[in-house]
Amino acid sequence: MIEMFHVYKAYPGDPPVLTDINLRVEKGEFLFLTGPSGAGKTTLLKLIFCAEEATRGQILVGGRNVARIRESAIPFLRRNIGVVFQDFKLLPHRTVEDNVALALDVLGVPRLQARERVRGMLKRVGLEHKADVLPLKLSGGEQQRVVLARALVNEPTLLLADEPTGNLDPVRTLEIMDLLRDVNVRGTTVLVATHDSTLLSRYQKRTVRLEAGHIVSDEDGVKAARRMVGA
Amino acid sequence: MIEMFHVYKAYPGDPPVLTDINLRVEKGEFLFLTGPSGAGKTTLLKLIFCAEEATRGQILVGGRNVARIRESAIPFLRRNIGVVFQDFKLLPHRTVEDNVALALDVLGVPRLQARERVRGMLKRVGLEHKADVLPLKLSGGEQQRVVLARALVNEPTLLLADEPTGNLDPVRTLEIMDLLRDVNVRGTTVLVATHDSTLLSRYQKRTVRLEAGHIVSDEDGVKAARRMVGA
Amino acid sequence: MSALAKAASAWRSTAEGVRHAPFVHAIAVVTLTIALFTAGLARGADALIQSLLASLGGEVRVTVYLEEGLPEEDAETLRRGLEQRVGGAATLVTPTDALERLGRELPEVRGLLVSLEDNPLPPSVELAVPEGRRTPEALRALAMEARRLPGVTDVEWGEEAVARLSAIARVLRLGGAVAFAVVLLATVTIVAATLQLSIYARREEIEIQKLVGATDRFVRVPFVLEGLLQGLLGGALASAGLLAFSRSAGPHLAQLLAFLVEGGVAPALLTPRLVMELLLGGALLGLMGSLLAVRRFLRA
Amino acid sequence: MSALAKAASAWRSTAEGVRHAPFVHAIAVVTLTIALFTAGLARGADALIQSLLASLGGEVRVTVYLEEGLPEEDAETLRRGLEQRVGGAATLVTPTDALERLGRELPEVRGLLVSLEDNPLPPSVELAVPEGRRTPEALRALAMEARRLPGVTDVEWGEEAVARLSAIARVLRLGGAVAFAVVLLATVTIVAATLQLSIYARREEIEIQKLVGATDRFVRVPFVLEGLLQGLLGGALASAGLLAFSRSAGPHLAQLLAFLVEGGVAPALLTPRLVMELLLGGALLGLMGSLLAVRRFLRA
Ligand SMILES: Nc1ncnc2c1ncn2[C@@H]1O[C@H](COP(=O)(O)OP(=O)(O)OP(=O)(O)O)[C@@H](O)[C@H]1O
Ligand SMILES: Nc1ncnc2c1ncn2[C@@H]1O[C@H](COP(=O)(O)OP(=O)(O)OP(=O)(O)O)[C@@H](O)[C@H]1O
Ligand SMILES: [Mg+2]
Ligand SMILES: [Mg+2]
Repeated sequence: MIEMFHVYKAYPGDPPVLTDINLRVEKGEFLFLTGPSGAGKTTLLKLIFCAEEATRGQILVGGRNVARIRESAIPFLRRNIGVVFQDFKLLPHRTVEDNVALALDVLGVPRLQARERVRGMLKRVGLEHKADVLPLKLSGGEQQRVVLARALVNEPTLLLADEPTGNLDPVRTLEIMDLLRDVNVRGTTVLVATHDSTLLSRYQKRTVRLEAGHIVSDEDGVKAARRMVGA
Repeated sequence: MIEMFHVYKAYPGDPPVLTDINLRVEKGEFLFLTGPSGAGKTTLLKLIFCAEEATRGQILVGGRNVARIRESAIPFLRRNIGVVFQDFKLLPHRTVEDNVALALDVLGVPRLQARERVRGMLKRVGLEHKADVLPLKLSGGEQQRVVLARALVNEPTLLLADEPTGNLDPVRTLEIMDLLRDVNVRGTTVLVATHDSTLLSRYQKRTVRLEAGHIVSDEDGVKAARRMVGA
Repeated sequence: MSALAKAASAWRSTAEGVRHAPFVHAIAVVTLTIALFTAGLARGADALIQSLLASLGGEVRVTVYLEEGLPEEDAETLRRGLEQRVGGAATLVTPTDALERLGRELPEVRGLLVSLEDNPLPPSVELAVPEGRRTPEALRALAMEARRLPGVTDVEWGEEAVARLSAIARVLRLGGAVAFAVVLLATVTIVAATLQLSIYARREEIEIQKLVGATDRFVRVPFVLEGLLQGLLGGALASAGLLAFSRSAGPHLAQLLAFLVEGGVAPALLTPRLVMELLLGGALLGLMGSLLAVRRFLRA
Repeated sequence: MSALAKAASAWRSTAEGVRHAPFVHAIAVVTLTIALFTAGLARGADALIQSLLASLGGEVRVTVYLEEGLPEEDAETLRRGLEQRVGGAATLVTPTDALERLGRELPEVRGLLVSLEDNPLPPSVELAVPEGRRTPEALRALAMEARRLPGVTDVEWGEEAVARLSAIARVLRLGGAVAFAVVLLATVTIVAATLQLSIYARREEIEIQKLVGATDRFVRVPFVLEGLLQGLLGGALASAGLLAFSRSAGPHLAQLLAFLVEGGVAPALLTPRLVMELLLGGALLGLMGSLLAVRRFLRA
């Protein structure tokens, strides 16, 4: 699903944020991306859905070379990728329902049909009663779940979730992680960037660890979990 | 430092978010505020620094009744309160240094003196090398630490921290919590809203638990920690 | 189905935009209204100036003096010839007519004139020159031509008066053109600026839409629709304003003008045509303005 | 020290604002420039109209006819009396002068006039009426008064011509006033709207400043400073624009006008006074606009 070959990313004037990243994620895989604050997790996800351009290297997403993608093709790439943004990126003046529906609007899904799917999705993240509320009026955790609903509502083949449980209590966190596992089981490739070590040890999935722009470890679930417990 | 008597908060047209809150926080105390997403933690903090008005009840902050405070007195109240906002609230077009300095600017601290204090504070949160960067160019965790620096730079008597470690890796989390404990030891009253149960069990401080707008428990550190481990 | 859904979505997005940020839209509409109102006034003033000039120009007269004692028949032939050449009315003034008129115009010499035995005045033909030929150059050419005709002794056409009138006309036309150009330029610039600013206030929205896979077109359409609506609304409001203005100031102005020029110039400030033009102009301005504005942000 | 620090901080905040969002500021400055430029043009046009009217008005003449055969001495006394009363030049025209002039004005009757033995024309006094008294009403009153003087037989003052001229003046003045009012209103509205929008685009910043304990004053000062600077810059640019305009169009206009009115009206489009007014007006507009705009957001 995703292949990265010798990818570098540097913002002009700064030292590189990502250095020689080589990564292969299979279709249907579930992968944790972890590492300290500022390691480059968000940047790596941004490269995948073309919010930033790699300085060097090749990135294939679904067989397509996104390092050399045309500007006009980007929207179509993004429609197959659901993204949970670390800073939410909700439209402040649209209701929760409209925010989630946006991902279907851009596909041209008729409103009635979209409405049904949106309501169903909101129910799965426990927010059906907040459908008509503006995001500004939601708690931090509620907003986070709206973003997740938006990312999942058009059943993407790839889900990039950046710290999707940072604002959630332990119970909600389990619910949301179960939801992600569900989605994964149904075939969606899932990448979760997180700091939460309890998640890593609980779910025992392949874990890629970034530090200062380098991949310092890439272990399967059991090994990673064992190391977490040991730490 | 803080006293709340029968405080209610309801947003017009919605069921109440906080119901009959009674809370007393002594000067110099360190208090965790916890509870599920949407319980009302952020709202409670907002009431304390007058970002929202209570629907009913009395709130004393530093002996001052903020339920009946004059509009023009609010800035002066806020200057003694440092706030870490859950959604950061950084000025996007000012550098990190300017963002932190803002809290001193409003006090009229001369720039040179402010600069020194700001640099010192940025060092304590591990961001001295990012002083001249715009917040948009920071990682989530870096932004969170900038907000903390801004909240602490003018040495407030009261610190309200809303999920201050939600975007931080375990190592950074410990660093930041140690910083908060330091500040507390030097006399600042600290309120931390968090979901992170490892924090609760590790720091063993008084813990107030909110659920659906009610205070459901208020335990000292040892008791709370014991319960966390049992759960 | 999908196209319909997209149209519905664009429409909803526009409506939501207006509903949730009425302030920004109100400002855009107000700006458009003022701009169009001013443009409409300028148009009206221009029309007024044109008709004023036309009516003043009616006073341009060319007098062709004929040989003394020319038979009436020959004079009439000459008159007809001149009428054809000029394309305006040509009136024969006999010596008797001329003397009478002089007496009327100069009462103080009247007594003196009637006592004359011999009428010293020659017959003449007076030409009313049609509008297009009232420039000093055309009149000079006409005079030269007429002077060469047999039976004609002299041609008088108030060279100075005509030159002066045409200078006034030029000043007014130039002034009108400058004013109109300034208004137009200001209109376009300010409307574009306002729309840019209103989109600038929503750049986050554009960014987010693009992040969830919206094409440029998807982002653009609601803004363009919005600009179009704002333009139409601005045109309608400007028309209403001009109507109110011409209702309140019109009669006063008409009275003054009726007194000023014989014919009575009707200051038709608000014609259906102008309303159409304002609506169209508004729509175009709104459309172009928002297209340009949104493009700026899509590129960034 | 603290006040100084605050001033420094306000200044820094203003500078940062301009540096990081040059776009918004550019639009505000452009709007102000256009508005002030238009206002300046309107002022110039008004001054032009005034001087045109004044020079046209110079042609208003009142002729006071005296008794035939009135001794020159008495006529001179009358002349002096009228001169004092009117406050303008009064010229005595003897019968000989009058006949000469008639001959000059009507060449076709000249031969006829010189052959007269007796001069049938009366002596008269011609009055040049000063500006303030050129209204039909004032002239009528003057005529009535003069008529009652001993030795005066009649007073003529081209009632119709004066009435017409004053009607023209009224139309032009009314038009000028309307145009100026429209421009002023549009200026104020659009500038206020632009500044509101530019502050609207920064409402988040205001919110954040207030959350960290900024007083309303602290929030307001940079915006007000900004408005002031924008206004001054707009005034300067408008002055430059007017200078360029008067440099390019001025000579052409002056030529036209010199031909139009004897005296030669200098169209002084850009006086130092106007520059001052534009700067002051810009500063005031920017100041008021941003004060009002920021107040709106502070209250919300
Ligand atoms: N637009 C940008 N311009 C310059 N530097 C940037 C930009 N975006 C990110 N960076 C820098 O790149 C580094 C990595 O950022 P990134 O957001 O990828 O970290 P992260 O691993 O997601 O951290 P966190 O866990 O705190 O979210 C940071 O040091 C950040 O300051
Ligand atoms: N401005 C508002 N208008 C209406 N409802 C609001 C508003 N702000 C918050 N709420 C509602 O109040 C409830 C409590 O919100 P609050 O932000 O206090 O929760 P929280 O405990 O901080 O949650 P989290 O842990 O997710 O941040 C939520 O259900 C939220 O939707
Ligand atoms: Mg990140
Ligand atoms: Mg919260």
